Amino acid sequence: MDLAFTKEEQAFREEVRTFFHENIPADIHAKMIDQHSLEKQDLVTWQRILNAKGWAVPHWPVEYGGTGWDPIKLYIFWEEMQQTPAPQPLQFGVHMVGPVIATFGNEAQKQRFLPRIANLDDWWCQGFSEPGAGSDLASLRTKAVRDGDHYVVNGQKTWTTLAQHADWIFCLVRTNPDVKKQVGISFLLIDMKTPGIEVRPIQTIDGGKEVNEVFFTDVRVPVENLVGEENRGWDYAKFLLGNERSGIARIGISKQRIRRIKELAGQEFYGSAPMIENQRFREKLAAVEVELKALEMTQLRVVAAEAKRGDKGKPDPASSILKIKGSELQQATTELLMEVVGPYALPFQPGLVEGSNEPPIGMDWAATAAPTYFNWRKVSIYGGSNEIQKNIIAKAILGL
Amino acid sequence: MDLAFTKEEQAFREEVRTFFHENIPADIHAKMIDQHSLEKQDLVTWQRILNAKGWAVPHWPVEYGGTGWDPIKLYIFWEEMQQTPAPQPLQFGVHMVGPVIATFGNEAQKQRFLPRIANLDDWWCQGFSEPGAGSDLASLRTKAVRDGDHYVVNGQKTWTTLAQHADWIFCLVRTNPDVKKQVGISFLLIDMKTPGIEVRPIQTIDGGKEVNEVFFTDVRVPVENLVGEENRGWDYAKFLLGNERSGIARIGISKQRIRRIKELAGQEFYGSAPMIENQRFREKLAAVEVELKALEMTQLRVVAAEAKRGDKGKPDPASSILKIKGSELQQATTELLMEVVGPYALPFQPGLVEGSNEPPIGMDWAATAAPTYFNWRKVSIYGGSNEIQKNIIAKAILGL
Amino acid sequence: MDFDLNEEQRLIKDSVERLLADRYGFEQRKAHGASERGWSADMWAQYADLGLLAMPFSADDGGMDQGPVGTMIVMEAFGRALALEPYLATVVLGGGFLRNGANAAQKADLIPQIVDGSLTLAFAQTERHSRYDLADVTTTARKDGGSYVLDGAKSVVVHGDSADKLIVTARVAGDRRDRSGIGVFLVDGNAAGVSRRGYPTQDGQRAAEVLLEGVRVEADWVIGEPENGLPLIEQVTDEAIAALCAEAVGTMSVMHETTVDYLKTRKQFGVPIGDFQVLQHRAADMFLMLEQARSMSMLATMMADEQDVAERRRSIAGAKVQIGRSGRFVGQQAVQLHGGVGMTMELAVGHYFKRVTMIDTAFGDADYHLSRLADAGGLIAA
Amino acid sequence: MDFDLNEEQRLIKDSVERLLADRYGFEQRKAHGASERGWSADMWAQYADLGLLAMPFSADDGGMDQGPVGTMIVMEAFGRALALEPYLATVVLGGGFLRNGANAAQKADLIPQIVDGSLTLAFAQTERHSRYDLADVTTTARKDGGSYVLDGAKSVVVHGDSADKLIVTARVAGDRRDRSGIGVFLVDGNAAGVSRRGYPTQDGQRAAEVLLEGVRVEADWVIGEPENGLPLIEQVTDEAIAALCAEAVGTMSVMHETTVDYLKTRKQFGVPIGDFQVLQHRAADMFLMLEQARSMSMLATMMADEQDVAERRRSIAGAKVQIGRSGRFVGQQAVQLHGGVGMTMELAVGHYFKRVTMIDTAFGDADYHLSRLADAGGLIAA
Repeated sequence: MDLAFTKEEQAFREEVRTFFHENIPADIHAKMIDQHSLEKQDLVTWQRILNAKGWAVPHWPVEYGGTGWDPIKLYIFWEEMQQTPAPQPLQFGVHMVGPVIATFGNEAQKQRFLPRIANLDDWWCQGFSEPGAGSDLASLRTKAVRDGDHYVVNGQKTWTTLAQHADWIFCLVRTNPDVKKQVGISFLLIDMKTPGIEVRPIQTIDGGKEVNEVFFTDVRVPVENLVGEENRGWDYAKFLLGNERSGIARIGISKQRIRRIKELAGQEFYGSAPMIENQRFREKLAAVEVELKALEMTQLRVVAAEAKRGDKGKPDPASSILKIKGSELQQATTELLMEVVGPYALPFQPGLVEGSNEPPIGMDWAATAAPTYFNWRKVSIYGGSNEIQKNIIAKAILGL
Repeated sequence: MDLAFTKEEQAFREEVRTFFHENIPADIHAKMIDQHSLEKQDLVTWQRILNAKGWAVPHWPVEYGGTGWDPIKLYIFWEEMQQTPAPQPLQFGVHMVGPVIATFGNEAQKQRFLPRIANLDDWWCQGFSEPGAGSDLASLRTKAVRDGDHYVVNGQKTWTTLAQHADWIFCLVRTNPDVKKQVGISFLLIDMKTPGIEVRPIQTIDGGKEVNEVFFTDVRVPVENLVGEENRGWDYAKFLLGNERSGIARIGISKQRIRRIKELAGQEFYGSAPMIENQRFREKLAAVEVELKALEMTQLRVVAAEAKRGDKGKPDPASSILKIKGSELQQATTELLMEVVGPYALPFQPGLVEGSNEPPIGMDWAATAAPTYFNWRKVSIYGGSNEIQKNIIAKAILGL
Repeated sequence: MDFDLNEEQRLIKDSVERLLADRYGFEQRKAHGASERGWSADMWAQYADLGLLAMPFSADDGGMDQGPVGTMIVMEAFGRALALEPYLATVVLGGGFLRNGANAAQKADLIPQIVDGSLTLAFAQTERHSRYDLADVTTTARKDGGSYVLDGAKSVVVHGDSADKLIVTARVAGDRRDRSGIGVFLVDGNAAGVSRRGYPTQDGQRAAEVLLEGVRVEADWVIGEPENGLPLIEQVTDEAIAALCAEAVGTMSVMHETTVDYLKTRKQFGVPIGDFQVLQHRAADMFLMLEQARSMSMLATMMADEQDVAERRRSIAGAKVQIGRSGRFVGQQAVQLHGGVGMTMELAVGHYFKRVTMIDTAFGDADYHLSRLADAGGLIAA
Repeated sequence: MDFDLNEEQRLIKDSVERLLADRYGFEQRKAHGASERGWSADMWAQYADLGLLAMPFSADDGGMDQGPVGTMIVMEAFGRALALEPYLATVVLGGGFLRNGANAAQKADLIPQIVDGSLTLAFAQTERHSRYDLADVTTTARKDGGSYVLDGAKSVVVHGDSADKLIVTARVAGDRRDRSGIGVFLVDGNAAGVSRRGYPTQDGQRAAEVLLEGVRVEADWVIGEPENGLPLIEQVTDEAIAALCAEAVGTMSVMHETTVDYLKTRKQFGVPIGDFQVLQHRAADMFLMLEQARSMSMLATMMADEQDVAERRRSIAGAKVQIGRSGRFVGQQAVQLHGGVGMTMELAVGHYFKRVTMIDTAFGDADYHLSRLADAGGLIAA
């Protein structure tokens, strides 16, 4: 047992940190710090910087652009990217469909799609959720009927993040309605330019429009865009969701937010002293830091166990802890920022969140506090709600 | 709507407060303040003081010694008794079996038992719980078989508080094993001197021995000691438990404890200043006070609604709130005291808790802090656990 | 002690609830909010017709003398409907300054205009660095002959863009954060030297930044003592906090009811999600937090005009703590139990969540008032 | 970074767990605790045989050089067994003072006696009004020729009644709560002027009040610098806190396992109570709190001998906060889910609950360390 990072790991951390800070464009960095919305081009720019360095998809198999780093190095890499803070790569390509294609796709699909994902030439979105399905994902009703060398897809997806920019969508579709719900599902790749696809934005309570409904009416999809075998899509989805869960703690993001809160609470001269000099506020913050440090150690234990096992495909059921506690702490940081911003939480300034130059009401960083608080309520809902995660712990770990 | 106490109610409060303070024997008052154990004689002494004043059983029907006060006056009366702090009357007689006999008993039983309860001539204990039953009270197995003009009782009760002093026990017994569990139960009054009864103490984690197991081996009970009808005991038990729940918030006790904590935290000159000057501690305390104040208002709303309805027999399902929050706050005060007492929580001084004269380790009030914290874990378990109370709210109030 | 409404109160409650039920549906509210001033002049006229704008004023002043209980009834109904009109700003805050601080001439002039719906007000108090401290005033009022000249900037003035007149706090003497030397001034919204920048708020209402540059106010339009206005300001904000507590209870009630309904109707894994015991208990916890909030709203109502100022302030602070904590819990859980759809503007629940969140930040959040309460010795005397 | 035990560590863990499984059942523990000194001399001899008493000492001093990880392994096993022997007092605290502060002669004299089981120690630090402040020392050590004369009273000295020698903190200079001027003195338990009053503790161990009246200590038996002993005292208590964290994790693990087993076997309303989703989630919450505590116990272990003192102190404080909070939650829920039987001395779970509660009060409770941590700037640099 050696609980410290090795010298090599520390040097690696220094290397990636330096690279991120030296190479992130200043305007993108500023937007990240102020929690302003990123534009599509921002993500493309950053992804291509990473790709040029060979770090676009470090966790993929080496033959498709991966770096071969072990899980601990990968953890350090992503954590440092979050702490910079730099944009996370568009997850739908890099973390979701990419690994699925690399693992279950055929050679033609790999050659066609993977390099374009790594370079963000294709913008992907995710077509899993459907209206009314919620945590019961497998109850999906969008159906694909074979017609010659095409599938004809009809149905509706929802909560499709950033579909407005998307070139491609990966979908779970029902190809056999006559069997148990999990075994009649297939995994299809669909070009968003195909006739019959309509995208409608859903406005969320933070004022943002990052999620959408996607409607499919007689959309013809070539059978070559089926991943793996027909009716095995649920297995691929579980693989994908498992990957999602272990990354969801986002410890680097919470760390960066705490640093930012300390900075802002130290500057602000509300009342007779900066907030940070208030014992209660300081202790509330410290309590979050303790839990976050504990979660970081927990994350490292999971990562190290994964490194030992070597089977990256199967998520540790303990990753449910990462999801629950990670989301709670992300939400806690948004509440702390609400406390710092005080009465200036009230003005609604969507233009500022999107980065316009209009003069702000109050502090120039105040505009995003309430929208971030509202928006981040989602993290305890999506990716398998925290209630579902506790069911998983009770059953898979405790045997209840 | 008039949310203030009336002048008459305020005068009444003053009257009972003055009476309690002027009439409680000093030694009993000191034991209450220090949370030391009371002896049997202490309760008898206090009950007879109340009885002499005509206040022994104010909530009973007037013909059996009640005062005819409305629910709000009754609330004031009990709250003031708790805040004095004076001993609560032995609940098994005054609050449990007394009202059952007064409501469902026959005239002979009323004449025989009620005056002796009011004067604490008879010490009663409760024979409901059985090993393994827990919250599923109706699954009880102690059985009573009719044999001429006696029932023959065999079985075991547990968690029988203060059975070591008891003259009588009221028991739920199974008189018909062949029907649905709730409908084969009867309510029997049993003389503890009857041959075949054995009382064995259960030692609890606080070091106390207030609860017991009671074993019944061929115990012969005259049929005249059956309350109400045979096999209707479950109805009487529900009546009794409903009465128990609405009194269980014990707001006066929590108030008195908070006063005591403020006093002790103000005296104590641990570290560089008294605990009460620590902002965090003061705010923790204030947060408990806020919830307690809210609960007091909630209690008064329930009491006032009861006064309006006039059917004291049926507890408001909102009384489950009183049980849940009341027990949580009682427990919170024990945790606050643990924080005040600090390292002096550690010594185990059962003699001091029982009021001996041995020199204390540390502050003379320190000995009861940890035992009280341990002991009061029971309040979220008994009387229908807090989990059961939430089931009640979900079903009876929310219709889920 | 009596928690039931009397006949008159019951009538008021029924009529305001009926009006809002008829005229304040989800789509109607959206239309009201989309108008230039952000609220409905037509509804305002109807409130006047119903007598709602006369509620707290004494009969002598042409009011209905309904006291804090009347305000509680109206505000709880407004909370249930998420009504957007400036009732708090005009009747509770503005009316509060008039009731508690104005002289006879001021009352005679202004109260009838409030009552008939022709005058709206807004309370311009917060400044860039004041946070929730009512004594932290740097806007100045310089005496100049028979009038005062005001200079400064007021921030996040709720309904400040549409208000006919502003009630402005300004310092006639002393240093920033001194308790003495603060006056209350009635300023015409279109007076020379007043500039207002209006904007929408997170909860669908509107507010304004107000700049005061050499604004002249006749001495007739000082409310109360200009040298010692803070006790008046504290009295009126305490009344406003009590009103906000009632509004929050209305807001929470709807979120709780909506969530329980959703649990009964929404199916997942083949059963109503309300069959899951964890969600049943969550709904029970929400109920408990709601009822605790309702109890403290009643306490705040009872104490809003308490003569013992220290006791009033402690009770109001305690109520705001409970409301803030209950509101956060009930709001977050309402969204959580609705899942993704609870996060959208298409469902009402998210709008309620936003409003209850913003109520917490009004006049001091839960933690702010907890500190105040703790420093003042808590709710239970030692 | 590697969270797995190496071969040697695995061996130590297996052997201590096997010994305790064989010899430290519920009834056996009761018998050990009922003995006069409150722990088993026989077990102590077996720990010596196994090398447990040599674990943290360097090979040069006749130890096994197992560092903080070795201590973590032993203490977690002790936590699982609720072992009563003075391992913390003698090996971790006593040994810690010798390892970190003693001169060669002191080490050569005393460490072999600890290792062979012939010497037990206790740390006499707390005073009547010191609470958790290590600098709050009023016991005096007056220099008198080649020796010191100690006067004062030490309180709640764990295992102080049976210890052969006491490690006493006393002030050679400065005022109460000054950081400088505190020395560490080794005092024979039976020295002239020492009187001890032993008593049982809430968690089934023993402690003593210690009176020091003109107790003479030769300068040879001062550990470290008598003018500046506080950094040494802080180092050693931080090591002890790390050890207590590991013990608490062992304690919590057993409570969690026992509770999950109980949920599976205990039936109510005709089904195992573990079928109820609310109790499943509660067990999941306990698991989460346990694993968070385990993570912080590992952090404390890693940081116990960190060279950067400020970082060490922050990390140890953070670990104590998590351990305190996890311990409280896991303990309370273990009792709650067991119901009434969890409150009795007949079941092990209540004994674990009491131990984990008392660990929170040792060397500062969760709130105390949260304040310390917050004042030191938290765990994440701004």
